Amino acid sequence: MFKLKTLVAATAISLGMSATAMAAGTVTFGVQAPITGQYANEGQGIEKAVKLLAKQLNDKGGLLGKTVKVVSCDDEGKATQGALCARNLSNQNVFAVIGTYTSGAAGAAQPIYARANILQTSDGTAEQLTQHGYKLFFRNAPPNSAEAKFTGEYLVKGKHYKRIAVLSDHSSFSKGLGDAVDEAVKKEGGNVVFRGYINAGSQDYRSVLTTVKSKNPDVIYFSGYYSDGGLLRSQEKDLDINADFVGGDANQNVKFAQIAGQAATGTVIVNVPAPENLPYKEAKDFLADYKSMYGELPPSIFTLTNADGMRAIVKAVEATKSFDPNKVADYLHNLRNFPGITGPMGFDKHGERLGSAFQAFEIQPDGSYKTVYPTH
Amino acid sequence: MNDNSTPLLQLDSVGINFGGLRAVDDLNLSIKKGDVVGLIGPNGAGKTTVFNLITGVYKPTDGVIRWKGEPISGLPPYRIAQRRILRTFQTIRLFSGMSVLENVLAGQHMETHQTWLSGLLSLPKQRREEKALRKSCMEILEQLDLASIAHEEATSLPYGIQRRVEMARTLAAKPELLILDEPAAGLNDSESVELNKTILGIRDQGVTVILVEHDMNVVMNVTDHICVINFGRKIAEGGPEDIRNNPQVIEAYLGSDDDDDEEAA
Amino acid sequence: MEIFFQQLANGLTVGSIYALIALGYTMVYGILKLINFAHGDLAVLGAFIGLTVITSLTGAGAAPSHWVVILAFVVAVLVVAIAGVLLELTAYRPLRHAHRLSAVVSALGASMLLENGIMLIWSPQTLTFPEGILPSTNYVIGGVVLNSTQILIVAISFLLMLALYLYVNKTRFGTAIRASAIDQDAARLMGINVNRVIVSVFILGPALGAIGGLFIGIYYRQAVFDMGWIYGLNAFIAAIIGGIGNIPGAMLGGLLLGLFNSLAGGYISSTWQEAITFALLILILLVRPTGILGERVAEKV
Amino acid sequence: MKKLTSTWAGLLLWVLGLLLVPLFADNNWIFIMSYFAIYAVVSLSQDVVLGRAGMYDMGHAVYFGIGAYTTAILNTQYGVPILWTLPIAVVVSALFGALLSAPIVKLRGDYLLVATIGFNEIFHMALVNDVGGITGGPDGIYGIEAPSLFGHQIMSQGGIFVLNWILLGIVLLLMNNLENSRLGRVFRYLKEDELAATTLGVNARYYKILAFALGAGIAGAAGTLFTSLLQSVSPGAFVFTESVTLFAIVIVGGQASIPGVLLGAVLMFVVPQVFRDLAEYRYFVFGLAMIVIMVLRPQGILPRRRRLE
Repeated sequence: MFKLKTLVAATAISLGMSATAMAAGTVTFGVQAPITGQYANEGQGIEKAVKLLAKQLNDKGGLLGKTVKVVSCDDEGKATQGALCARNLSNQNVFAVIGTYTSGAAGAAQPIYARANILQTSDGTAEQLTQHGYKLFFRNAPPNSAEAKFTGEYLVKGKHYKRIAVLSDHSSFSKGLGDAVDEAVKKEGGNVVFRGYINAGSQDYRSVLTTVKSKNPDVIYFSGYYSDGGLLRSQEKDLDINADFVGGDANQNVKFAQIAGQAATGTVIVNVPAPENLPYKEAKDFLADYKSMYGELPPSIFTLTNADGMRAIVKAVEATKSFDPNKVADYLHNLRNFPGITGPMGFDKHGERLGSAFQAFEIQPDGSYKTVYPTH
Repeated sequence: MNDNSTPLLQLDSVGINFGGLRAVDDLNLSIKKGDVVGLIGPNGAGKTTVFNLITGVYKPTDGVIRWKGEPISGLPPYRIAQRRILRTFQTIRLFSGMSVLENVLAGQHMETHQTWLSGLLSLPKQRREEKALRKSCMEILEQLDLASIAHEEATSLPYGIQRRVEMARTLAAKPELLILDEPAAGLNDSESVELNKTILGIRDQGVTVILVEHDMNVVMNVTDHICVINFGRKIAEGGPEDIRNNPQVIEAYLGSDDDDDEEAA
Repeated sequence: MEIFFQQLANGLTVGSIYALIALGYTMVYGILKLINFAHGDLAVLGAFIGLTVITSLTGAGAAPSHWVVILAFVVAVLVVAIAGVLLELTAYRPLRHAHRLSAVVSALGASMLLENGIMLIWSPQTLTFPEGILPSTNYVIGGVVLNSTQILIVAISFLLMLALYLYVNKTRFGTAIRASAIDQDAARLMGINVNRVIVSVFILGPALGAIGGLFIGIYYRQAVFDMGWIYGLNAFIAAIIGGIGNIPGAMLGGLLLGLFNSLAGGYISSTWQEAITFALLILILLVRPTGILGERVAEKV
Repeated sequence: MKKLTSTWAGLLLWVLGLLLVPLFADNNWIFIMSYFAIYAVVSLSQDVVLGRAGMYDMGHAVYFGIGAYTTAILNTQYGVPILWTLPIAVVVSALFGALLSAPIVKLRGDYLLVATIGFNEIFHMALVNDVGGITGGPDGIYGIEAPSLFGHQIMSQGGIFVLNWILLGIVLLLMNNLENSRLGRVFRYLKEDELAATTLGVNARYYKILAFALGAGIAGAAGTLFTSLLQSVSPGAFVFTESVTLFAIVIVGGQASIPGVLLGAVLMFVVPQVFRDLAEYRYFVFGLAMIVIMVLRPQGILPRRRRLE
């Protein structure tokens, strides 16, 4: 009997729902982000940035006269949830999706958005995201390969480390970056004395760090996420390991220093510049607006790269005066030197972001970042 | 092949230890085809343990149990059941939540030939078999005068009837050796008399019976042969009359005040 | 060799925390034959309560004073013990005579409720503990680094376990606890108030669990709402290794598990560490289901 | 007579759902009903082991996952079309069900439960650690094709819905047949009284392993459809907490009760999809509901109605 009831309820609710989704005069942007879970901090940043941009657009009369509406879906940073979100957002007829943070969740969602003809922009840096030929996908942060090249140079040429330990987790992003750094270091003539893995989120890394210690490295490079990076750094100090600590881009989050505590000082992170170090006017304005709306600064640069992804799409809609995803994509593929929050930007024909320069910056005792490489 | 000289079931210096306790010790027992054998002894003497040893619920620590000359000790219970050695339990073990008919169907497990796949697919042959099974179960129930309650929930029936249902379930498995663990426990006098008839009827169909029973009325009236055990050892053996007059047996019953309840498993 | 002893030191710390939490599982299982799936979450609740006390009484960035730390432990223990008793009264006692699966699902529900309650009250994010709650100085002994936090955690855990052991084995009420674990009905006939014993177990177990949870927070300097099940599961494995229902067994099991974990992580694989633990668990269940020290109570079939 | 009507009523509802949902519901609802069909099948397969054969299996997500990964790997690595992978997924999952359960079916009650939790954890670790380089690590495998039938790709959500609903129909039929066969009866005998069953000639070990294999095989089929619905798999969908949810569905809904198990699946998997906005409260509410339901109705919401034949 219950099945019948469910069916009746289902039909009734669905009729109601489709009516609202089809409301005229609105354009819907989807946010797919890890709003809960391990990377919640990043996901909430992305959602806030999109809502801020939407509000700014609506205050100015909307996008091509349509009210901008934002719907969010929490993918918890997990691939399967990402695919579920993609189904969910596609079914709500979104025009474009901003996010998500993890490469796995972005990759799982890609084919579903592609089929539904929905624009997608993500900061996921795993190489393969732009290699499937999805025309409507735009990566708003630089890929692993570029970062690894810079990191290899920094570790070997910049710092002259002799014994390098490389740690990753098993996610496609982290493993890909770790492997690429491993390779880049060797290409630069450096010496990788240890290559190992951790289980993201497992809290106790003392076993692996004790093994690392026995290899006597002068630097530990970690290609995973901030929540593990901060702990690794703090436990490294507890074990009296004197190696420097260099983290990949996903360690750039305000939480890193909180988790690592005093041990954070002196840690170096490789990424595009942190929000507060951005010299551009767009950045200063956006940060001010963000702060006045939410009373805090964005958790990391990826809040801003995603905001840039959305701004680029908005720019393309305005320029083409069209909500046709293909027209918008064509425009974006030829976009050059668009004044982004994170610097002048554009996209190549694969949807790869153009124009972003890496830096290595050191965490200061007050938690701020000081650029240490390149030195000029 | 199986002439009268080979006993149907033979226990050869069988013993079992539980931790430090010697529950059955050096037990020799030989059962002829067609007999009704009584196993008696005071509470805690190890009678049910003997049944558990024969039916494979326990493995003997020493000695051998032979069925038609072939050793069966140490086999799992279902392999022993496949030799048509079947039992009832002192504490009735009917399947709860199932009807009398479904309980008796369980007894026909070994008579059923359908494969699991044919059952899942509900093939015509399987459906025919299911029908036939129900028919033969009903016949057994009729014999034991249980047909009228075939569709009642078995475990909610009165105690005496539950005993009969368990007996029916065991008979449905076509026993050659039927082991009854206190079949008269909890029965009233008229039910007891009825039980005597049933047991003799079963024997007349060529089934060998061993029973543990405290009701001497039942024991003396139906058994051909009695074995008395105490503290896990055989203390006497013989026909009902011999046992009745055996001083050692009387001593054992009077001397032991131990009411250690035996568990079926 | 230094590396080996370093891994031992690491393992001992985690192991003593597992042991503290395992005691709660083993005491409840001993009497109720119920896996209290919510126990790990009760421990985590302790960590969050302790953190809240510390942060609300101490300025940001400053190290909390001794008194604040002691108060944090006291409040955490009290609140979690009350939560444990409430759990017993509302979720378990009404199911005392129901089918055991009903109680298992009720326990799973309680775990979900607690875990998500913590998330709703505090945050879905990982919360960071301030530094300096327990003194943190590194001592290097023969190449092995021992941190004073580790030493304190191990020492306090040992003292608490010793106290519990003495309480259960040397006092009248402790005897009642042991008697109820062996046979509830017999205990009742002997005039023991079994319900009171059960409530006391739901005070003692969660209280120790809260301390274990707070230790986790202090040691790793973070707490996240859903970490209860993994620590809970590990503690439960510890209880099984020692022989579920057996109090000294849980202590031994915790320590052994911590050491095993650490050595497996160091010498076999850091990423397969947990899988190896579970493989060990299954092996123990198959070979010696009663655990190393044996089960005091026969399983009711 | 009564038995006949309830079977027909179930069939009627199933046909109605199959025909009406794609006609009247919007895409979101079609998706939710497709999703429901998959989890209903997994829940029914959990019920085979837990509710029917009475074994405390709290690692059932393993078999669901093995089916899903079998399909994902065969499709992405070897280009096997999705629907062709279905029988392979069933067989592989069933084999794993038999192999993993063989050593542990002798364990009783809670010990079996703990061992199956252990299997679930090891399975999850294996997926995360990208065992053999084929599981894709924490991100899993994506870029899986849509299923195709007679060379025609089933792209539309309506098509996938029909496919999933057909599997659900088949499984419901199998469950109905199970009730009326020796296999189903033996499961109940083992659940009610294993000793009595073995002394009647039932090879308990064989049938217990068979129960695991059957449950695992059905879960494997659901895994294939899960992969084709989401076109991706990742370890997060097959963690221990998923097994807990499946376990709870059977006990909360009602053991060995088809309506009960289906209702449980609706509560645990459909309701959260509908109330996505309240997502953060959902497990809190579930936890509370699990306690309250168990205290008020320890037999489950829709317990098996005693059909005594």
